[in-house]
Amino acid sequence: MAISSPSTGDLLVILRHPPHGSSWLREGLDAALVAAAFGQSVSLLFQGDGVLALAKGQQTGPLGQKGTAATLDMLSMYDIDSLHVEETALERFGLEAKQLQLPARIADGDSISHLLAGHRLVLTF
Amino acid sequence: MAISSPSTGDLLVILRHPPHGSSWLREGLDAALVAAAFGQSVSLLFQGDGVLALAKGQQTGPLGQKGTAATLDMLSMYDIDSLHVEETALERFGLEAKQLQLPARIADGDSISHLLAGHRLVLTF
Amino acid sequence: MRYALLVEGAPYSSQASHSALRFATTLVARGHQLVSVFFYHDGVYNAARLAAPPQDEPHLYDAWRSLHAEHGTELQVCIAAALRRGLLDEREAERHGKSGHSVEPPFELTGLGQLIDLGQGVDRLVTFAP
Amino acid sequence: MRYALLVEGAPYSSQASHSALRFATTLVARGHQLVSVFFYHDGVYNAARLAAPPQDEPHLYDAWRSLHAEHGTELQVCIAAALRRGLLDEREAERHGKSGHSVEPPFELTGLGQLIDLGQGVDRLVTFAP
Amino acid sequence: MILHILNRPPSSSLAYRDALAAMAGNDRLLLIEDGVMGALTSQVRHFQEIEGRLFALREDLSARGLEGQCDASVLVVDVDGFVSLTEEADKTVSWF
Amino acid sequence: MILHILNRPPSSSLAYRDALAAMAGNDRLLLIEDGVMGALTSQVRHFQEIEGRLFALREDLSARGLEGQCDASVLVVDVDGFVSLTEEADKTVSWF
Repeated sequence: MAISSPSTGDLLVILRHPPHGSSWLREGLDAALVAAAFGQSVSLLFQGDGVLALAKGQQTGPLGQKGTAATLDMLSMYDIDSLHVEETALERFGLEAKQLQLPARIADGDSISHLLAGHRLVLTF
Repeated sequence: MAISSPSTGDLLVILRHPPHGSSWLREGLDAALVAAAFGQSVSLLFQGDGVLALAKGQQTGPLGQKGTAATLDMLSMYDIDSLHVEETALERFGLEAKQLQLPARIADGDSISHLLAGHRLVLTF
Repeated sequence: MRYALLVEGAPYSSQASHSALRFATTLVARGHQLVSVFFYHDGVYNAARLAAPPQDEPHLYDAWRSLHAEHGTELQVCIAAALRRGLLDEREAERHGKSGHSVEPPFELTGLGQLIDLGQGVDRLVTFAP
Repeated sequence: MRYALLVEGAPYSSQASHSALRFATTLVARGHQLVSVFFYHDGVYNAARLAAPPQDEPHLYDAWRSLHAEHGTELQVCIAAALRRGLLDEREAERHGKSGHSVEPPFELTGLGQLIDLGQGVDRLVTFAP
Repeated sequence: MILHILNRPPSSSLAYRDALAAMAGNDRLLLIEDGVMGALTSQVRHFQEIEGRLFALREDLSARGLEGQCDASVLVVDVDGFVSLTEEADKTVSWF
Repeated sequence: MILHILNRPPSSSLAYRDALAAMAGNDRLLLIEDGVMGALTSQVRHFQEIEGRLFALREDLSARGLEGQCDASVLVVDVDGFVSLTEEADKTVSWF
């Protein structure tokens, strides 16, 4: 699968929180989906603990708490394919890009700051 | 001023959050005051960022947000004089015991675990 | 054994409520008694009677009510933490001259002293924080 | 310049609301326009109409209302984040079959699309998080 | 023996440091919620000093797809085991 | 130039690490709320790589009684200066 990865666009959503423990990740993904539905070009950066959003094999939480794995599958339906994942965070958790639920481009320090500079609006979650 | 410092009692309140940024510190102090008002023997441990609760010269926050410095002055009225402050946290912030708003006994690793073991109930804030 | 839980996280914002409910049903299934759940800090938002979560997500407010109905667990809400956050029962609403209320039984507004009583009166108090 | 603020912290739990209000009055005093404050995540709790803080503490709910009255700043609350947390205006309460409501004007429940619109339509969007 | 409960990961929060500083030699630490990220082989070094007394909640590992990456030195328990740990302890202390 | 805003102290949260990783060479970082604890002489080493571009909010230092312990390398601004920093920046990004 080809990974397109423009470092410019209307909105960059930075996802720094892991799934299940809080609603940050879900609320950040919701903001990305809404912007895409409005026709904006949206990029996602999974940074820090947020890279665990891309872990395979996620399930529902206690009491059937939904989690976010299913929402990730909707990204391509909304034409959000500019996905970036922080290299140092992957290394921190011993993850490799090929183990992820979705293809994402590896982002090092320089490419992260280029992502921020290249988008009109940056929201952190 | 003499510092009494029993490592046993009914309730140990551990205060790990600094003033102003959140309500944790105030809510922890409220729990301590209520327990003392009910006649229980209460100890406080200022740990981690919580040692900044004891910094001198605190003022009200934005819009007149009260802070907690005034509440500290009430501790002695409620006979809460078993105050402990984590040694490594003081060092982390370059603070010395004599710079603190209230006298508190320096607690190292062993004395902290003794405090926890010696109180019937431990609440963290 | 006699247990009490202290819940300090807002529902749907942190996992605290989910974890506490899961722990609650498990401890009751093991034959223990869950005397009370005390809500403090942002945990008081669990008592918001108008909560309307999406149908495909857990309904935490109803889950607390079920816990009370099935096991007699008291649902105690710190009144000082609740009032400033807009959680008032009918009596407090009247006392503050507000029309309408946001908390109703089985949730009850109570003083922080109840938490201290619980902490000393039960065998185990377990805190679920955000 | 035209500004908007994004507030994500619950009042009285984090400093986010205090900081945002302080920033808001300062930027208006400097001649800027504050178009809107958008409330998301736990920030939606700022819209709780029944808030009854102690008299010696800042009344954040009233402060938001003053901001609207004096400067025409819109107070927009993410409806999805609000409903699950028990913040319903009269219309949503009726739609969900609930008696009573917890949100009223000048706060208005609105879609997340408004945040995106604001982010692209103003010169500066500043986020105050918990 | 005290059961300590930690719900923050060492990869973003230093709450684990306060918990470890307060633990006595026979106390136990249970990782729950986002705290289970500390049980990964890549993260577990933060808890080296309490090896053999470090637990992680199975359901929270599974929900995150992390059960397979949990380090072998970590004692994995389900919620029933969580309740059991609170029975065995004199009291519990939560760190967040 | 982007203005980054951080409200967590490096003594308990690693959010500062994510902020620094995202900063370009001319970006600025403003410490507010509990984040001003990072401006103390005892803590400012965490921000060594952005010396000269590190700001702290005076009102939040004062409320905590920390204004006297703020490191000399930190640029202290009041809320008016905070607004001014947002005027000068292309956009702001908040870290928490």
